[in-house]
Amino acid sequence: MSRVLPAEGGLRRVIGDGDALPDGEVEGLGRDQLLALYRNLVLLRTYDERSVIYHRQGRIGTYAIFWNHEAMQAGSVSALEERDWIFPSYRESAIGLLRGMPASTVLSWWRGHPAGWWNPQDYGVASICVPIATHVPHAVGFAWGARLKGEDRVAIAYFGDGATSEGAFHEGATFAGVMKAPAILFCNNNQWAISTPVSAQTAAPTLADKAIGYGMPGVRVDGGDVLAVYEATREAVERARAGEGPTLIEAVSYRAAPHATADDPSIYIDEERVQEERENECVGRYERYLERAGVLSAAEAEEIRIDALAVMREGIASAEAEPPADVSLVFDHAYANPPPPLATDLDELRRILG
Amino acid sequence: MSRVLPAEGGLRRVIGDGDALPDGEVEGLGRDQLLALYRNLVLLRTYDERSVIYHRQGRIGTYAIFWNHEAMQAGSVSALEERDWIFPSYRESAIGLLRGMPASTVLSWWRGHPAGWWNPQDYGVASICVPIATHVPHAVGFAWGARLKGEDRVAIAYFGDGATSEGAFHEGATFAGVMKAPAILFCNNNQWAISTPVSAQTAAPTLADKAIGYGMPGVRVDGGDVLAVYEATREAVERARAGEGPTLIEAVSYRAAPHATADDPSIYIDEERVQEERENECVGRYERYLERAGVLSAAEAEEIRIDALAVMREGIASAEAEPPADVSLVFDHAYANPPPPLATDLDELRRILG
Amino acid sequence: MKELLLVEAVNDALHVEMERDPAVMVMGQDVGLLGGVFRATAGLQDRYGADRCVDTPLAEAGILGTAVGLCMAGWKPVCEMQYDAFSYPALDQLINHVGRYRWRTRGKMSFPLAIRMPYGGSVRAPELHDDSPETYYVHTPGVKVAIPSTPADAKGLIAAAIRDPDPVVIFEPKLIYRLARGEVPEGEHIVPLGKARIAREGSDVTIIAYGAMVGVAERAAEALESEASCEVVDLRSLKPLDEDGLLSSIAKTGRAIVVQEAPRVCGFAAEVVAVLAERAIFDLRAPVLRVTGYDVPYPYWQLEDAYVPSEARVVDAVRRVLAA
Amino acid sequence: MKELLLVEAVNDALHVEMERDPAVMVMGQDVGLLGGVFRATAGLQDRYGADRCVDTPLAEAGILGTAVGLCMAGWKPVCEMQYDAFSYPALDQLINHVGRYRWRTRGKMSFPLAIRMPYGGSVRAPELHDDSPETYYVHTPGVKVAIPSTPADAKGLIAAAIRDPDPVVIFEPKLIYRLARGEVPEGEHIVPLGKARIAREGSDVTIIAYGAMVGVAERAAEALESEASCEVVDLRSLKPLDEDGLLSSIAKTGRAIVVQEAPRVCGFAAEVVAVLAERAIFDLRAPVLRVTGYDVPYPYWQLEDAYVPSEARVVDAVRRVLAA
Ligand SMILES: Cc1ncc(C[n+]2csc(CCOP(=O)(O)OP(=O)(O)O)c2C)c(N)n1
Ligand SMILES: Cc1ncc(C[n+]2csc(CCOP(=O)(O)OP(=O)(O)O)c2C)c(N)n1
Ligand SMILES: [Mg+2]
Ligand SMILES: [Mg+2]
Repeated sequence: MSRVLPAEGGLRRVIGDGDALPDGEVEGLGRDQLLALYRNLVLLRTYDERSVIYHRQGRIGTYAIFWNHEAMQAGSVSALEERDWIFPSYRESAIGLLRGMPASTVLSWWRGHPAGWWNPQDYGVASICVPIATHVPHAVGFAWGARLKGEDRVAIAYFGDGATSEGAFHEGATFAGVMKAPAILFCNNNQWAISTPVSAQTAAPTLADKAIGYGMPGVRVDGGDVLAVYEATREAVERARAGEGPTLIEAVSYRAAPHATADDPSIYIDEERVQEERENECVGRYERYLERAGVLSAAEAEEIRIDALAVMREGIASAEAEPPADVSLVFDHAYANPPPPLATDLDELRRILG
Repeated sequence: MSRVLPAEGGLRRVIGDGDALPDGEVEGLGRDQLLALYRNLVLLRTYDERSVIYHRQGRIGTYAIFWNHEAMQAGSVSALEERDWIFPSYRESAIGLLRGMPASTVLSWWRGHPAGWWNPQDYGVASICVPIATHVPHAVGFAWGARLKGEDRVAIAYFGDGATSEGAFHEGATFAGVMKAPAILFCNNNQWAISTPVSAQTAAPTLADKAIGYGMPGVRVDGGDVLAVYEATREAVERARAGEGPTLIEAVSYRAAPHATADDPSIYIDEERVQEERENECVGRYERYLERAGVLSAAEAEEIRIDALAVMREGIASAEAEPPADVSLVFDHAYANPPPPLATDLDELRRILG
Repeated sequence: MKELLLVEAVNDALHVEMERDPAVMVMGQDVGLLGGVFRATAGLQDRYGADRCVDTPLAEAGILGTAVGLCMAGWKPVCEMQYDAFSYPALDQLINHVGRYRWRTRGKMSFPLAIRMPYGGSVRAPELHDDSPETYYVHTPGVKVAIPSTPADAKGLIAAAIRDPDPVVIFEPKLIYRLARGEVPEGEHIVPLGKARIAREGSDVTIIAYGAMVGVAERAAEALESEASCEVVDLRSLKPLDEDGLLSSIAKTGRAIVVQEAPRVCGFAAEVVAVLAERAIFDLRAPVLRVTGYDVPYPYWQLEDAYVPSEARVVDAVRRVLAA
Repeated sequence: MKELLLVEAVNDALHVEMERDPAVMVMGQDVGLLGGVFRATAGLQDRYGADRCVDTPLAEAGILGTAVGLCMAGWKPVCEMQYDAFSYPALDQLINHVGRYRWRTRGKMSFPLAIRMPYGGSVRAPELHDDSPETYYVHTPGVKVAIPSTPADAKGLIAAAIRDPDPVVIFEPKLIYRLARGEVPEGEHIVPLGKARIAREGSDVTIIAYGAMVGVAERAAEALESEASCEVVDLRSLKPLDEDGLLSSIAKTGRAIVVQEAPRVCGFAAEVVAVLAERAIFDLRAPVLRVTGYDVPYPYWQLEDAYVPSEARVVDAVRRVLAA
């Protein structure tokens, strides 16, 4: 079970550091689940690192890096059932991989190709939300709607520390509380909104404290500790399923990479702190935990990494093999019954493009 | 000094009920101030009661009744200095009266006559805000801006319980906390937003609890107790002036009248509870307090009521004496430098109106 | 057929559609127990329960944002915005999500939500209870817009909006909620989106209008009876727009006036004029004039009659195009 | 005169105006230490301090809402919205307050705020970094709108916006932030609102455009050189609109094309066409065509070149009006 370390601002942790803090364990997580978690972490890490390279190679466009956010994503998704829905932001662009989405789909999204837009029903993963916090009410509406239909589904929305300043977060959270929606509001507090530190974002002592304003529990967890994230999410899921309503989880981490490929954090960030974070990053921390517990051998780890690399190799190859999108896709799908001028527009455009 | 009565949900009270709860007193409030407060209460009450009658007589339009809200308005305004600014909602439409605004101005507002629109600088009273909660950021911006200019000015925004669900409230409060704005967010929790009870508005245990999410103190006070409101506001003002930032005050009261003249609360309200409230309404409570303290005689009270009635008689007479607004006022004042078509539009309209 | 007020027809449509389709739900401020501040949703909560007729918190972006999620869970929410000018906090959800989400799923998911709101002025109300915000909605891709001017159309367009798999916004002219009375078909009744209505036939000039302005146009046409034969076209649906219907009227009359209550710049009248200038320029025998609200804030209500297009202004415009 | 990129000219304008007037402050997300995601505000915080160049919380309605209050306290805030599509949460403040508050005080108080934002597409960006939202702004009474297409105009219009006692919105075409380079007057430089610019003289047809579309129009005009003499009018200011400038061009050419990147319905091109149909109908010898974005969500970026008006589409439209 996780412990709360008051010295670290009430953060829950399971993974120790070997010396000062002994490792804990999470009830019900056996060897297979522990390894599955590791697999997911490595898949996300590999996705992220390869994407930065693909970007440098000009094979994908601007890309929002999620290095050191993998524990928050993999840990929380592992606590869900397949029937539960995920509402990601751009920071969780590849979270669908944990639900069987091909890497090529996500890569296509970052390549600006229509093949990157999926059917949320196929994976229980909503579309990537770009405008900050606006998907919080979507997740809440979904959870509330599922409950009204008598379906046992939880919805989880991912958003950042900066997102908690938006009105959309507030209104979504307010609805969640009032409707007792089986929703989890998962805040990735990486302590930066582009160049804005969380201290300039809010005067609240912690982001979890905001929960009280919505009549829901607020939980703080070490976002670099995949087991603590898993456990905190599992508890929130249990509450949701039991009809006890939503939970706000604040997972505290640190953005040790640029906001996105276009960003140069050297102007604003504390490089020393970044270095510390990099040394304590979430995948390595879990790897060392598994090694200490004798669950993971170096050979297994290597195999898992190789598998993930293969997924990415295959992913980028398929994404690049996508035929150029037909111009009709400019017009398709916006409406089920499109207003008549759109057909005329397409004809005209085809004529001009020749 | 006020006491917190846990039995009443942590509400601060000064005025007792004569038997079970003895009267308290507020440091620094002498006879003159106590009477001035009473004068203000009676002025507002008279304004409100007359306005309902004027509405029935067809002399003003739809009117938002503030019966039993007078203690919140008079108590808090009395804790301000003239240089502090007030940002009212429609529920505080007549709050300018406490700053020397003629009753005719406010009555003109409810008559839809341009004479009802004032210069906020004349009274330190911003325009009446109709869209819920949207003036919270205005007050915060004003307070922040005044501080940046090195001026010692506090801003107070009034809004309802329903308003706390709006994104605008959240964003305004967030800015207030971060900028340490000398602002007071004064929530009139009359427990209804038209027909929606506060229990359907939020799952938060109390509205004051929302303050923690903005890193500011949240204070609960009995909104029917003018002295407790005064004292709580004075403390918030002191904090603001001392550079300690904003305060959220939740003044708990009950809307014992319709939302507005167009509303029929019988469909949704608990008539018994309304009856109780009416018996314990805020002006009478204070009157009895003053009588117990020997500060107010029946003759004085009568004189104050007569004065207030005279103000209203004069007010409605001047409002009704306003000449019909000239059609040019449709176009004036929207811009300092209007786009050219507006002048053409006015000429054309004058030609057509003949 | 029953004679109903326009607001009663709205209520009737909601009753019929909720009865017909258990996925339809109504949500908004005070729509439940109170039945809406205009009583447009009266009786729905009693009949379909508080889960299908929901009193929401006071948070418009929350209403429209959760409605998007409700669609994803299989519901067809009908969101009431209490008044025109109070719908603006939800514009972000409208533009960035409601109009785009179907496209994002490449047509795999539908967002069959409807938004309805009372709109327009002339009701002697305090500030911001009188806006005509249709431009903000109609300019938004992925969103359709309809505006009835009669009780029967109110019922039929709301039903069409609810059944349409795309998001549809219905603006209800609040001025005529209880002024417009007319026969309304009982039970299911649909007025398809995208079909204008000839409110009055004529041959000299076409007056194009929608919402409460249709009545103004009709009265102007009547006043002009001895001078000119005015055709009055009630657009009913702004997107999709019945371009062919418009063009055939202009082919006949060669002259057009477009009446709208909203401020002029980029109002829907501009769109109508632009369509005519693109597709009917050689039919036009006179300038196309717009009679609109002005590009200033909607005024103090004692002056609102000078702001809202009046019969006199329409008559004046018709005379000008006839003289041109 | 210095040669500057468009984004450098924006930065220059802010430096000059902040230096000149101590009441000017800049606020927005990441405008301070970082100098803005496009570096438009680079150096301002260093020079004028964190109180006059403020990194705000991530809350657009909070930015614009507190700016209203800052005006009341005597400041002249210049609010940056980080991107076009992220300005929508502030529309409520814009419509219900920014555009109305001066009127509410009967002209006694000014709200001299400016809003600036990068806008438009073709930058190969993820969803919602490519909107052209000018209609939402220009349709709003009490609000003025300008859109530069050259570095000199960017500087001059921003300065004019900051000095204007009315709220002014400046849309900065982000595509040409670093593509447009040109001479920019040093020190104080004002381009008055309400004056269009003849970007190219011609006599057969007038191509009306603004923002990044001016370049498209110019290239189309060049491509058509052997076929037709095209005049290109850069509107620069959408409200106030230089109607007289437009009319004199049309009086000369008798033919007009209006180019806009935004979706067509109720876009600003419709307004321009409507003005021509009202005031220049007898000068027009051909249909007035609009070349615009389509009424669908701005697409996946691999397809954006098919969405944004291209030289080829403008050329085609010109040929059609010449053939009419
Ligand atoms: C409504 C809105 N405003 C602004 C932006 C531009 N923007 C993109 S990411 C970002 C910072 C977000 O910070 P945070 O919420 O902490 O999430 P993180 O990126 O750290 O995961 C901003 C301001 C946006 N996408 N949406
Ligand atoms: C943004 C917005 N939405 C809806 C309304 C319509 N409306 C007017 S008063 C009201 C209820 C407000 O309740 P509360 O905030 O508790 O204030 P009270 O009226 O009780 O003082 C509503 C919904 C509005 N004015 N503004
Ligand atoms: Mg962050
Ligand atoms: Mg209330």
